[in-house]
Amino acid sequence: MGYSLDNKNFDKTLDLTKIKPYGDTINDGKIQLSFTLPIPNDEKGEICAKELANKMGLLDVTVVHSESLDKNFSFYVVYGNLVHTVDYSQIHVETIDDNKLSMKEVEEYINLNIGRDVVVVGASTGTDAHTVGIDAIMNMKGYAGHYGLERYHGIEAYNMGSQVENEKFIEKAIEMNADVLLVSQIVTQKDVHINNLTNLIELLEAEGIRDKVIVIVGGPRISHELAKELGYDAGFGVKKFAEDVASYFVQELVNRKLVKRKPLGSK
Amino acid sequence: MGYSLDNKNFDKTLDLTKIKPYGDTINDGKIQLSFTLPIPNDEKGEICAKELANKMGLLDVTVVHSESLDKNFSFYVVYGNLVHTVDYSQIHVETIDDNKLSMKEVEEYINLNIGRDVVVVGASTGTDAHTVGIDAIMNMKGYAGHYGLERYHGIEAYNMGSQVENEKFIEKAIEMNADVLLVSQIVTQKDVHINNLTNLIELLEAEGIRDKVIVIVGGPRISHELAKELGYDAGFGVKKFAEDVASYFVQELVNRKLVKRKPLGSK
Amino acid sequence: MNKLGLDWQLVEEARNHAKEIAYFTQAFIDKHTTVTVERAVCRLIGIDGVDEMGIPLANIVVDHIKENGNLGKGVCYYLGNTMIETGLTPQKIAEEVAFNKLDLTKLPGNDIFDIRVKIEPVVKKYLRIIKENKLQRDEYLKQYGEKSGPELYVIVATGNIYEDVTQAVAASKQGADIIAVIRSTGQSLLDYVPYGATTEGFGGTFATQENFRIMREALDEVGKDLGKYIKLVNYASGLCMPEIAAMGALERLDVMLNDSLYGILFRDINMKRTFIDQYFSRVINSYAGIIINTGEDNYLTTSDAVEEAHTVLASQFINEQFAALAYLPEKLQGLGHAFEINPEVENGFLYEVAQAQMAREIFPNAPLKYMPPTKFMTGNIFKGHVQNALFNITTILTNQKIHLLGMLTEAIHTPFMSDRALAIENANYIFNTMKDISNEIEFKKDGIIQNRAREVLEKGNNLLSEIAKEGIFETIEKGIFAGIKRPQNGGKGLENVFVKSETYFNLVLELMIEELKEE
Amino acid sequence: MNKLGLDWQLVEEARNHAKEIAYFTQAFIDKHTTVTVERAVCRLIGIDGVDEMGIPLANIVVDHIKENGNLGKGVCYYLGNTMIETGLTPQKIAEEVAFNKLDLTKLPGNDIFDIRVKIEPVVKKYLRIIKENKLQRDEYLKQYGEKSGPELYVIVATGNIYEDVTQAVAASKQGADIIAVIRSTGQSLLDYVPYGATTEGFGGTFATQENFRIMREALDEVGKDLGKYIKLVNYASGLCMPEIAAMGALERLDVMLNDSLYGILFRDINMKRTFIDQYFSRVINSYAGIIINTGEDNYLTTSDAVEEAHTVLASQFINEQFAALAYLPEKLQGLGHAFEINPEVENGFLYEVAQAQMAREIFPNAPLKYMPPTKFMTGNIFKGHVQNALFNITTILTNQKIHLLGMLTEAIHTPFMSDRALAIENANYIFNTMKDISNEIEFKKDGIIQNRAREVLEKGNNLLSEIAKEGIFETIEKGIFAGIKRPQNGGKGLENVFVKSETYFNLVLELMIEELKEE
Ligand code: B12
Ligand code: B12
Ligand SMILES: Cc1ncc(COP(=O)(O)O)c(C=O)c1O
Ligand SMILES: Cc1ncc(COP(=O)(O)O)c(C=O)c1O
Repeated sequence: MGYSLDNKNFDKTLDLTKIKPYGDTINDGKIQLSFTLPIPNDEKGEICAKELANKMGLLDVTVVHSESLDKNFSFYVVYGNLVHTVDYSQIHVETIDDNKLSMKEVEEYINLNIGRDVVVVGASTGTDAHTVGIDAIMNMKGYAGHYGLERYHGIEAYNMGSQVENEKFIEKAIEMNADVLLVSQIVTQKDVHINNLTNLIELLEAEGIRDKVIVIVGGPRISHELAKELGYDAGFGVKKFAEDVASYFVQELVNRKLVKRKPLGSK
Repeated sequence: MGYSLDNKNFDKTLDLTKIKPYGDTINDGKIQLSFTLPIPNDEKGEICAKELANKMGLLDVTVVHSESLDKNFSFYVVYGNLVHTVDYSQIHVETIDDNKLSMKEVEEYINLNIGRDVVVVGASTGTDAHTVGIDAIMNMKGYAGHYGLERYHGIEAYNMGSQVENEKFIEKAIEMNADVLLVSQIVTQKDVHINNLTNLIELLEAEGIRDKVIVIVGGPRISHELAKELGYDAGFGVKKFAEDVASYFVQELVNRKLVKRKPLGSK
Repeated sequence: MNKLGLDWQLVEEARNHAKEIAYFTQAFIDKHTTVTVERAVCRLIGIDGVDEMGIPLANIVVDHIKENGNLGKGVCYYLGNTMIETGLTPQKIAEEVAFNKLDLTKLPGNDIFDIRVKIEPVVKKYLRIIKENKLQRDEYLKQYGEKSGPELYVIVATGNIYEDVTQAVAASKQGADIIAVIRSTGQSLLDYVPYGATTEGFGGTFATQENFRIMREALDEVGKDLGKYIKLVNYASGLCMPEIAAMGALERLDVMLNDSLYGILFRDINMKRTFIDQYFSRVINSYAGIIINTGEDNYLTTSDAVEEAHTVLASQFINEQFAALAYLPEKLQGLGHAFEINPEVENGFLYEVAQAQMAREIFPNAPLKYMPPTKFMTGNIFKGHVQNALFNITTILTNQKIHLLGMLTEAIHTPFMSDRALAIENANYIFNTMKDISNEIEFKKDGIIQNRAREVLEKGNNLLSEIAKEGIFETIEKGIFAGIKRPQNGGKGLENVFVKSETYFNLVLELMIEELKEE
Repeated sequence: MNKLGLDWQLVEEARNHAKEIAYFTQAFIDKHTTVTVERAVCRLIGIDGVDEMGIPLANIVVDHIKENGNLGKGVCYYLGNTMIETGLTPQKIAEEVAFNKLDLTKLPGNDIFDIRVKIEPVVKKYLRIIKENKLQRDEYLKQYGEKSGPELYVIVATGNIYEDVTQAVAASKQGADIIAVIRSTGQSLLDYVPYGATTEGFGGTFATQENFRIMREALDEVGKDLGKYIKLVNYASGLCMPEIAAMGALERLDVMLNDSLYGILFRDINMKRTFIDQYFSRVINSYAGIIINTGEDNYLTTSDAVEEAHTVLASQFINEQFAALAYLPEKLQGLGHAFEINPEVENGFLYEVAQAQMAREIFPNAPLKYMPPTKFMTGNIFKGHVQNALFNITTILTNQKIHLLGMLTEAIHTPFMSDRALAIENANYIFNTMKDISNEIEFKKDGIIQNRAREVLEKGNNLLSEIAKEGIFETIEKGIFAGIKRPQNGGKGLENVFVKSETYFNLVLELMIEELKEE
């Protein structure tokens, strides 16, 4: 703790097996933190903040700002140099962006490789009442200059709106013989989304149709990683639009040989 | 890594031996980070960011923002829950604010307990050209509504200005038979201040006068802790004004029985 | 105030269209009552508490009448009559009903005049409590003084009323003027009001009378330390508008989110049901001196804020007239609007200023509720803090009143304690460094700002004229607001609307209106 | 432009006082030369490199003449004469001197006419290089187009030129228009210019010709990818003003911090010395088409920005006249000012706007350099980002040109790569969302803004009238700028000032002025 007078020369060459944060020099490890502590704003508080930062693996910690939020709450802004590193070469991501197509290309792909309309059913499920996200993906109008699925030739898109119960959602999927299910989850407080998303997969499995459809979840706090963990085929977060998800599911339908499967209703 | 479905109920009572960051619930451990990595801004980058956060002891990490700074540099804003705790009850701070006096009280204290003028020599030393800080402490006018030492009855303050070499500084101190030395250090890049501050103490020791004067350092990146480590009597950071440092040194002069010591020049 | 060179005749015209729309709707309202209207009456004559299943006694009494009698007569009739017959207090009566020991609908009927005489003292007792709350508020405001500039409004949303108190107290000390306790997701669709202190909610805390009391007490206390009256906000919105208004009146809330258009569009509540509910709830708010906040801001979180700005204006005009019909004076009409233009729109800030200034000039006496950027907030908290700064600037430049602070973490989580502190600091910095800016700055004649305001006013007026022609029910069916279509007979709660009988009796409403008319 | 209702006669008056001050000083300047003036001449006739001790050959030659001859005759005289006598090139001559093989002062003296004939082709060769740089810049600007709004200026300050390149390239891609390489602490007090590529500096990177070249090359390259000319800035400031100007001219820099008042006040450089240096450096800048940036902003980092705003204005007027005397056209006069009012001052933002607009109106053709908040930036990076946002707003509202981006971490460290990116994002957001605001907004007649501008103008004019009376040397002695007192014969570098002999010969200056007069 405190100030070390040791030589602080560090190796300034980039080593991808030991990636560190960067301020203005490779491997300087610079990082910014902010947090509140449930203690008064005084020197003791600052030392506490520093010690926490040390425990996180920061050296040469400076508490650049501290502020009282209430008698027993204080806020800190902290800078320091991180000792931890990550081995970049060992990180493998299953990306879903590998083969991204434009709207035109998706339409052509369907025409060439699927030869029929792809049926997509979407909803903001559970208690979630946020529709702007799923609308952005599905509605004709689209979002931020990206047309929604309803406008795609070769895609039949049905948007059920918000607060759709999982049971109703599956009913509709069966009724429409959906190829793709799109679930939007925006509210993540107290992990409501985790419970709701898990429940959907369980219900799909119970119906015996989990493997017959492509099930995709999206939302600002959703990552592909999380989606996979929860049993979904893919997950889409912020700055993803209709063409991203469409590129994925049209190709996946072909890869998974789901183009000619039996209707969902049939046992 | 990733999302854990384990029960995340945590004990919501405040335990001062295990202080954690606070978002909106005691012990939720919420913390915000931002940093740059020397890698491209893509999903792999995000996972890297997450992994680093995990190494720092964060759970349920979310990368809420990522941005490309250049082809091979990317910036991340991250939130997560910290596992580390600090034992607040074990933190002991030597505070310098224990007995803070107002300007009036300092004057009275000198009058009553010292009975002569206290001589203070100050400077922004080394290559440091920042004078606003030392001026704030010393000049008549003061800063932010706090009068400077020059205005105090019973204090004879001499401000040498900026870029004062340590040797010159000591010369002046001896010449004026200073009781207190005030050093300002604003530039901290590449630890110039550390070297410069250490050098001053060495020179004072070489002169054999280290124990005869109170040596104080100040500046926005200076903490009392750091000052002590470097061999100073006290350190003052931001939001400290003339009365803070004066309260300290007048009392310290008495406590250290320096009121009647021999002149600095005398061997 | 006339910085925009607005066409005042057009404003007049628009207002007249809105008046027509509101009058037409009021005629429908006056013929109906609902379960929550009657439950609100129950609450305002002292029926409190829940049965062992947690069902509120107000619900038990109203459901009992609904099933066995004719709710169209009004609970006042049944309760007054039962009081005469049994000599019991309303609370006692409700308890007997809960234990299935009493059937209100099977008792001999007394003369309505006798009923009125019997029940009047009880009603008056509760009206007096409300009145005293109002006086107490006035007293505080006189003692501490009222804030002249914008009032800083922050939310707490932990789900736990005690954590909420911690947050609210801290926020007050940081400089907040108004604290809103966000309601748990889903409460608006409950056709009853939960009971007691609660500690488990999603994205918010249940609105219960006890929670109101706990928070009011905490705010009064911290207010005393600060020498300042901290206002408290909750939601008289959803399926229980008048009941929550009643609870708020009894516990001295100061502001109530209250807008049936919001319920229709964003919660799919049946329009007939909620217009009726809204009317009584606004009368109660007015009687209690509670400012209402309307929900036009929400349109812009769903639709585009440049294209749909005129729907906000049209809705504000309608809400103004609905409020007037419920005797709610202008100074209690916190009409809503929002700063929601995409930050990437060229000159977007000028449009925001135009729209905000327009609202200010057209509703000069309303304590406008101005909502911060939310939809275009992202995980980039640094940029977000600047977006909020521009919002703060718009408020001080155009004299908005109820200023909801934007949070830098809006796109991430419900506010942390520090998020709120940073937001307050942001606003206070700007309000001070730009204190007199609204008085300093003029807009170029026929410039972008003036033209934008004119355009919105024109489109708003056209829309109102269309609604006046077609009728509000039909317009909503067509999806004119926020692009959301709602069928007249769809949505939640229609089954609980009842036609008033000719002898419908609601002494609470009557007495309130009597007094309000005098003012 | 007249949004402030300024008294133009007063502006005229102030300008005349400044003219008087500058003329008076110029008379002194014209009689003197300095070591760095002569070294700049050396550099502009091709003397480059260092000896084995790292001492620049230009220094060796000038020191040699200083010690053994009369520097008041000018190095042109000695070098031309030696060229005739030895037939060597200036570079070769310098090398001989370095090896102690040649004494320029001991050679027989030739006729000045012959010397001129001998040296003219060499001087012209270097002037042509500069000219070509200027044409190349114009060419780029024509090809890529010039930016119309404010130009985003960021600094890099790693101390290592190669790291600086990494930072600068990234910043360019993020949207920066201008890159300044901050100089190492202390360089301004060196009476020589370091040599070669450098990788160790404190708080900045040494200004060397090789570093200039490396950065220029990198920026040209990234500029090609971006289809945009990235401007490069360094400091022709301190004890080597004309030399660094010469280096910048040779390496196509675009902007040079250049202000002897800054050196006097903030680096304690002797005033006589630096006024002389400044003159030649400005002639060189003008010849090279390089914009100068003056340092008035610094006054406000030391003194109070409300109380001392008029000293900034007075100094701008003086700098304008000094520039004019050095043939520097208005379009190259990047006069400095700053956004440095304490964020806690009530209506502080209105004062900032007043001061910025005033500068804009009084110097309508100058590419004003507007500095961000620095002194009142704190470790609260969130608030700091908002302070910077208000600064950005002031720029777009008052049409500033060279816009130095404020960093949210100003109070903490020299900028990280991400700090710069956030700053650029902040500015671009505001410049776009408020694009046409300066054309939209008018200021109330006799309001706070107009009154503030008038007050500053009046005080500025009074100060100038006083200086004109007392003389600039005396005024600085009294501590009128930034409260800093500097004695006429104190400070650094006076010992290296020399009175020109009657035959003083400086062909570089002569030829430059000749051409500049024609323009
Ligand atoms: C607009 C809004 C509302 C509107 C919703 C109107 C409507 N018709 O949707 C209203 C006002 C009704 C509302 C209400 C509430 N909201 Co809200 N709301 C927002 C807000 C401001 C914007 C959301 C939005 O529309 N973003 C724009 C869209 C386009 O982005 P997106 O949803 O991320 O979608 C993109 C991607 O994620 C992706 N995507 C999304 N879904 C899907 C699905 C698939 C299959 C795919 C492929 C992709 C995909 O594609 C889209 C385009 O790129 C956010 C804050 C914010 N800035 O994010 C809060 C926010 C989401 N709301 C929040 C909350 C808590 C609520 C409330 C509970 C109370 C409250 N605090 O306001 C209520 C209850 C709602 C309920 N029961 O669910 C919280 C959620 C916190 C959390 N993480 O859990 C947020 C973050 C605000 C906050 N900080 O408190 N809200
Ligand atoms: C003003 C200023 C300048 C002015 C200085 C004018 C002058 N006469 O002082 C000028 C423009 C000349 C300047 C130049 C440089 N500066 Co400068 N400057 C600042 C700035 C904006 C404000 C400093 C200030 O005056 N603060 C106000 C005073 C009152 O606060 P303070 O110094 O912290 O003092 C208070 C306390 O710390 C304490 N205190 C201070 N000293 C002492 C001493 C004692 C004994 C006690 C008891 C208390 C005490 O009391 C004071 C009152 O509370 C800061 C950024 C910032 N906002 O902090 C950068 C900053 C300090 N400068 C910096 C740098 C790098 C430089 C330069 C090298 C180049 C550059 N980037 O501009 C040059 C070189 C200067 C040199 N050789 O030292 C960096 C330092 C980075 C670092 N941590 O090392 C900063 C942080 C800016 C940045 N982000 O790059 N600078
Ligand atoms: C008028 C109005 N009522 C209610 C709410 C909150 O709704 P709920 O509690 O139904 O989520 C809002 C939210 O913005 C509103 O504007
Ligand atoms: C005109 C001028 N010159 C030079 C500098 C930088 O000075 P130095 O390199 O001497 O630190 C500044 C800094 O702001 C300046 O304004």
